[in-house]
Amino acid sequence: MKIGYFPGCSLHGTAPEYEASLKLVAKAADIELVEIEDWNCCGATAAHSMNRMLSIALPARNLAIAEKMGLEEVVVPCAACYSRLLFALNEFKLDEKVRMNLQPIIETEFKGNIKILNVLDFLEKYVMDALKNKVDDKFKKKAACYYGCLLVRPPKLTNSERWDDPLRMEAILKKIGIDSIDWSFKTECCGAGLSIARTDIVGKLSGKIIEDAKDRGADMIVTACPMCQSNLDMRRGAINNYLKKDNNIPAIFITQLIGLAFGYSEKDMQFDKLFVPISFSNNNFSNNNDNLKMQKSKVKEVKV
Amino acid sequence: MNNYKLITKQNLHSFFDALQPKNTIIAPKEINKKYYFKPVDKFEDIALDYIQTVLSAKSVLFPRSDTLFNYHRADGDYNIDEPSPIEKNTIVFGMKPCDASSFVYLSNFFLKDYQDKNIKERLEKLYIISLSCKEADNACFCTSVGSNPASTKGSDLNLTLIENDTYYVEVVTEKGQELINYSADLFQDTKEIDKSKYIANVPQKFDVEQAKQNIDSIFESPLWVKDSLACLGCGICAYACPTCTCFDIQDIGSQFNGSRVRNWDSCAFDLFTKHASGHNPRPVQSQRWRNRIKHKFEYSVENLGLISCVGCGRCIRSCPTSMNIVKTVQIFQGV
Amino acid sequence: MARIGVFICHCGENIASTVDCGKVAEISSKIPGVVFSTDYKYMCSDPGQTLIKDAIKKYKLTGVVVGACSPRMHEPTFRKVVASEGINPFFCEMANIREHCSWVHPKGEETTQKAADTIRILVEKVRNNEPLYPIKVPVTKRALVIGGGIAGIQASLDIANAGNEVILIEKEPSIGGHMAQLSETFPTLDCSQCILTPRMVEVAQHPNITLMSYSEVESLEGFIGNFKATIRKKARFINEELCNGCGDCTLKCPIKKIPDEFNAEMGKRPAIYVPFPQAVPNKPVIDKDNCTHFKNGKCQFCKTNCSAGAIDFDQQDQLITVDVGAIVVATGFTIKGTDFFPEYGYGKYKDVVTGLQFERLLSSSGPTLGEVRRPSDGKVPKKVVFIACAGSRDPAKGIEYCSKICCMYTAKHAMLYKHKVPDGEADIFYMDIRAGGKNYEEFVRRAVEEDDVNYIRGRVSKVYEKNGKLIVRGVDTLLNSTPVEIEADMVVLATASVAHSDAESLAQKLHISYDSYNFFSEAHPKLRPVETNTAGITLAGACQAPKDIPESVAQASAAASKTIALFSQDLLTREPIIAVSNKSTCVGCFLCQSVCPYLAIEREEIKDRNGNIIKTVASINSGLCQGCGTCVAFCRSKSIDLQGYTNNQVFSEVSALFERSEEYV
Amino acid sequence: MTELQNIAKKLFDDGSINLLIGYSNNENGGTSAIFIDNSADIDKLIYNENCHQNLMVYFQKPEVKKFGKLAFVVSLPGLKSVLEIASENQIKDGDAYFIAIDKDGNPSLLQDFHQIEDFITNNQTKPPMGLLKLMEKINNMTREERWQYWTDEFSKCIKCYACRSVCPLCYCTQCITDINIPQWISTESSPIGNLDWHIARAMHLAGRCIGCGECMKACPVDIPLALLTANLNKSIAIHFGDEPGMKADYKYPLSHYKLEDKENFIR
Amino acid sequence: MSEFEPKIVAFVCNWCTYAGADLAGTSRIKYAQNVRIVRFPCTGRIDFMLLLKAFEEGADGIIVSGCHPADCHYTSGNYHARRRWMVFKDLLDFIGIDSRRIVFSWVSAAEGAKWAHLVNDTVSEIRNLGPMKEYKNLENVSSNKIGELIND
Repeated sequence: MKIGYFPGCSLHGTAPEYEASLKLVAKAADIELVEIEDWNCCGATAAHSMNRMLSIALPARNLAIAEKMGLEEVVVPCAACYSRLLFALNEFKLDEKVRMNLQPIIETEFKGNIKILNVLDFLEKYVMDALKNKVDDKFKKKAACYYGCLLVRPPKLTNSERWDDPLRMEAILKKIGIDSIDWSFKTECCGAGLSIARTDIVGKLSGKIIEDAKDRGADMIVTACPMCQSNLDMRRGAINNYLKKDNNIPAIFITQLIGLAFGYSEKDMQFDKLFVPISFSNNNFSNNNDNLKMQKSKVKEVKV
Repeated sequence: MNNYKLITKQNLHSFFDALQPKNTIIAPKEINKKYYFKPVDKFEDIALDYIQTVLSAKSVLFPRSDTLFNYHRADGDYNIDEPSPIEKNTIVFGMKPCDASSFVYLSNFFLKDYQDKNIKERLEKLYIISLSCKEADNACFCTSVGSNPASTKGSDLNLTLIENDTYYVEVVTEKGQELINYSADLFQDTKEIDKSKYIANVPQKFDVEQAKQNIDSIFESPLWVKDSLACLGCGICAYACPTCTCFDIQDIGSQFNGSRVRNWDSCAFDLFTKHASGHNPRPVQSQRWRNRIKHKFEYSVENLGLISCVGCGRCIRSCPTSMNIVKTVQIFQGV
Repeated sequence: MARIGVFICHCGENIASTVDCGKVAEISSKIPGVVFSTDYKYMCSDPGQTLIKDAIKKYKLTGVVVGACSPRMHEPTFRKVVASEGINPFFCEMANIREHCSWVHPKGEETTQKAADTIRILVEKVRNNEPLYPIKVPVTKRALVIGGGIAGIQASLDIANAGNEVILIEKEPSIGGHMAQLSETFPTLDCSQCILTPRMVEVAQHPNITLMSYSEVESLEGFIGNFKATIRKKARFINEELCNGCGDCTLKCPIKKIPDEFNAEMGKRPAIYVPFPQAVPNKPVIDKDNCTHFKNGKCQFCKTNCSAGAIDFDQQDQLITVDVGAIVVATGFTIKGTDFFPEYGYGKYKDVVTGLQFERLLSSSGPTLGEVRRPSDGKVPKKVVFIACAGSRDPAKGIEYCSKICCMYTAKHAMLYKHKVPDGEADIFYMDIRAGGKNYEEFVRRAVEEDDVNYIRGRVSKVYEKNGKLIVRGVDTLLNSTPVEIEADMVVLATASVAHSDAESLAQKLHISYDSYNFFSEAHPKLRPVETNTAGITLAGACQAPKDIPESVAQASAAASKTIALFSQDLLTREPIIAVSNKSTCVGCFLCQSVCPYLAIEREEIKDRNGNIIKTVASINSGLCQGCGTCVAFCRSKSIDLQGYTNNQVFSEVSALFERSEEYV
Repeated sequence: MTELQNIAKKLFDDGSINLLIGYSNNENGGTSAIFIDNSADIDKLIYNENCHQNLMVYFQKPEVKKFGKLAFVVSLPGLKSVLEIASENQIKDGDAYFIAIDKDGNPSLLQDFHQIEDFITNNQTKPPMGLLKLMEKINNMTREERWQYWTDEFSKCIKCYACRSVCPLCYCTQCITDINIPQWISTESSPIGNLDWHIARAMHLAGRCIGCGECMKACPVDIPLALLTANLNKSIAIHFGDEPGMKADYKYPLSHYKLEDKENFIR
Repeated sequence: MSEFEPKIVAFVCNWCTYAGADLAGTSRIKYAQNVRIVRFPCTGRIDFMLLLKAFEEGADGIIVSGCHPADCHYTSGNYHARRRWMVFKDLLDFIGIDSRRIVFSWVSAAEGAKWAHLVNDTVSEIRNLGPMKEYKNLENVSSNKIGELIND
């Protein structure tokens, strides 16, 4: 079974473990991920804040190539790319003018009847039934499923029902024997692109997320978006000095867990790439030692 | 001027070609094994070896829907526009003698007192070339009503096929001679020939005079009911009959424009005698069948001195419930 | 020959601005049969009407065509004018050259020609119209009021006090509706039970009112003055005559834990229960789905404890058919639950409650007997955040309208909360305060100034629970939009008022129209707010649109006055637009009978003098026929015709469609 | 005495009928209806495959009704028309006896609709292939060709109304053609008048015509009339699944509706 | 002569589509002028013969519109109409009359804009289809020229 695959810059750049785990998971579920030839950047925030036509043409070109390659569906693991491609397809379908002057720009014929899957759609549709066994019980960990923003919004485009309190990842993890906590920061903003320009804001926003997950007893944060993962993991320094204490709850990709369930090793899942390490030997799990107990902190008004 | 001529089939073809340009020629044409009078412009289209057409040729004179005049409203009043005059003459080529004799009845009927303009004009421009019957079927009964398969009554020219490709032509009227003059050289003169051995034998089915005595006298009788039980009151017998002349005039159109049209009608219809009040003097079918028979054999003789049936047998052939006028007359003859 | 007068209205500028009325009058004067044609600025005005009357006299007109607005607007007006001059009103037709022509087309020759065509079509119709006389139909002087809330109660009392019989049916075990659930009512803060209970008792004791609680409309047939309603009286499993309302049975029922509807699921009730202390009728009802007797057939506690022997487990639903002349629909409204709001936790947090639930907490007959206690742990909340416009005025949630009453009851809730918990803090997130009623604004000012309720103008983006606290994240747009985060103990959502879930099916049963929110549609928003398009059926209260108690009561009295007006005459005159059958040409195939929605076509046997049947034919019951004409279009032999829209009339309209005017210029 | 004649004779002998309407040979070699009111002429009664006229048309005729108790010799189409006019309240159970002739020609006496229904269900005849092939041919034509085909056919019509008079389902005393206020169908034989008549006739027979084909046989100018009603009945069977002439309590499809009727052609 | 302006007749029911057209008027929504409206109490009342008469009178397109299913003021008029039009459309298709010239629709009293769209769409569709030549070539007046005496 051939499914189109659009990596986007993150999966070839800052989130190689996301691509590696995704590819191995696909292989285990005998799905062939066909990378779109000569794909180009999806334009991310830069394009759509500058020029509407550009923000549509860039993703549309990728879709047009995928269509020409005979692919009916394309999986887009990065939530930002997923949102951009979805947006472009929707504009293409709704707006007559877009359909007319898109053609000369991307120089390839685009009909627009390709389907776009995010990583959860892909897992639910193709992987979960192929997955019988569970992650072995020595890995007793509680997950905090973090969706971020673009994976579930805007609801009209992503047509997700419970877009403010989604339960899709929880259901997937349940299938592989991992329980998840009920928390309220599933779709709060992690600071996204401010990661470079205003790391302090990322520290605050991601900090709140980390803090709420920790307070509710989560052992790890599971994400499905490379940008959220990098903010929660790589910016842990800024987070810790915002929260005035060390939090070493790891932030990992859902595909890495699914890979474990398929029996791949931690090395295959490249857990070593994490800034905040995660370890699997049964009880010396690093972050539940007592001396770092969190005091009850009063969330005060933060003046910017 | 010798009134008896001979013409070969070949010359008949060229005679047709001579007539065709300046006249409208109507002739029997075969359409999926049935014959209809249709305008023809090629001799080959004419079916000369037929027994009888489905519908008669009376519509040459008295069409199914004949527009008497059109009207339209202009500058506050109504304007009448007469139908355009007929330029070409009409020649009916190859009609059977019984049909030809029906035109004697038609002209008598339509021009008896009121001179109907449309019909009068058409009659003047009508030329009838009849073709004697080579064969007949058991629906034919011309001999029972005073005609015969070679009668020249009502024809302008009468053709009878004698050898296998020559026709014996009788010039009956001046109009016939006019036709001959189109190309007189195609004809050779001959002396009168007895046609009886070239024509079909049509046995006489009833003695019309004797039958008339009963038909004229019997009005209230179960005979009419028993005989007419099968009749469903459609209009085929009247519409197909060459001598049925009843019509109904209607104004068709709106108050702004339209036309006054004369349509065929049939005494078999319920609407034929229905009064505005809803009362119908002839409410049931047997009375209408009785009226049909008495009209043909009693009333038209009283009014015009002619029986209005020429024995063509069309009503017998086309009736969907096989009503048979011959059987009825035979019943009344035998009573 | 018809003598028709054509009168073209300018309607001020509405028609004259795009249609050359003079030219239309001139063109129309040339139509055969039109003997007088003129145009005037306001045909519907008094001078306009006198113009018609004079023309009728002067030109001895036999028919009138008025080219003006929609017949749905002024047809009755002009028909009365024509009738006053002795011409049968059905010889007057209106040509819609405003809504269908001048308002929707640009000025120009083509628009004027369209107006002239529309007039000509109606002239042809008038030429073929026949005089029709109103049908006199007896009126059943009994009203059916659906819904026992304050609106239904008020309507029933008004109609009954006018000497007419009323049948009041209520879906719930007791009347009272939402008002019974309120603690105090704005703006006077008088106790809701104190002003409602006397009315409920008055209804119960009123000789003219038959109260059928725990009953719903099953079906409705017939038409104004002659409705036949079938009511399903749901089985209460209590014999109402025997029961003296002592309530012992409710004490003994082993099931105690059912969330009770009256307290908006805040309190618990047994399987056999009386909704609230002042319930009318004060008779319990057994909740079949939760009662163990109906599960295992054994439990009889209530029966054994009933001294009056009124418990009857095998009572069945009853279908009662009543003849009524008019119907008042007062079925009220409901509110959205907290589970409707993703941003407030999809109903996950116990301490996020709706306004109605908070009302029950405030009410002395509520689950907490008037003490404000948090549903999660029963503690008295020190910090309560009220969120106004929860769901209302929110196109993304599909509810665009304002629910009108939430601003007032939210202010009331905050005020009452402050009265009960003086040291508590009440913050209200609002967009605009809509306090337009009498003394409403003063009430809200009192809340702010005397009870220092803290109004924060801004929306709340998210509410989530953290360590026992509810974190409310909003913004204060009056303090240059700084984000605000409040750790509240309790959040009250003023959720949107919406139509009942079964409103649509009720509307379809009653053949009344409803809008896209399933509120029932009034005949005309401004001029006929309480009537519906279906004659004889009126609306009252929030079932037509969200409204407060004063407005509901006013509407109820208005609906009652309409009903009383209808009952004031013995015979109701009905539009003679009904079908008539031609018994001589009908062949009795009864195709018409199978298509008639009103079963108005009966079989009549035509007999000859000595009694044997010649044929059976269709005959129309002029009382039942509503004039839809479906039978007329189906009759193959054209033996049925619809008065007012006869075959000949509509045929002549179609024939005149495209006759160009130059025909007779 | 054939089996058919025996049954007829028994009916007359036990006085249960006053008139028997059957087929007999006529003078010009064909078969046509015969009205036997006593057992004397029973020997004229015959049945063979070219007895095609639908005798049920005589049930409505006042002069036939006057005879009292009736019996009909009917082929399968005739029986179907009995059920159809029964569903339209024109004939009640027991109004007449029916001597039905099955596929292989042997007669059986049927007295009530129930028996007729069973007889029809187990005597299903194959549809008229010629008609279906012609319908197929027309349906494959382009719209313009179909229009040309039908205007040519309709222009032949002389409005003799034979198609109406031989049809047992056309029992209206006043037909739409007889109405002149308003003049629904113009009285003249013009292209417009003929088109209106044939469309009205087809619509009035839609979902009712049982396909005996008599209209086509009676038409003097051979217009393929049965095609119109056959095509309509085919589309009605597709849309609503009903077939006329199978049940006495048949629900005329056009006067009953289902909420989920297909409406993809409505905007 | 400028572009062909189709003549459209609209058979509408009084309770829904006629009121919808009124609403289009009160909301001043502009739409094409080609339509002439004939009012009926219900779509159930619209006889198929009237559609034929409309074509004979020179209509190029016909709109038949009434209440949405379940909204009919008389409960079932539109259901019966729906079945009738299904059968009538098949008959016209079979005879070769272009059934695209008849537009069936449901327009409620609240859908003024839909009415305006319906009219504009119909007018442009019929304009593409061109004049209704089928009927215009069938000259109405009977031919009494001898040549075509037997309705050739």
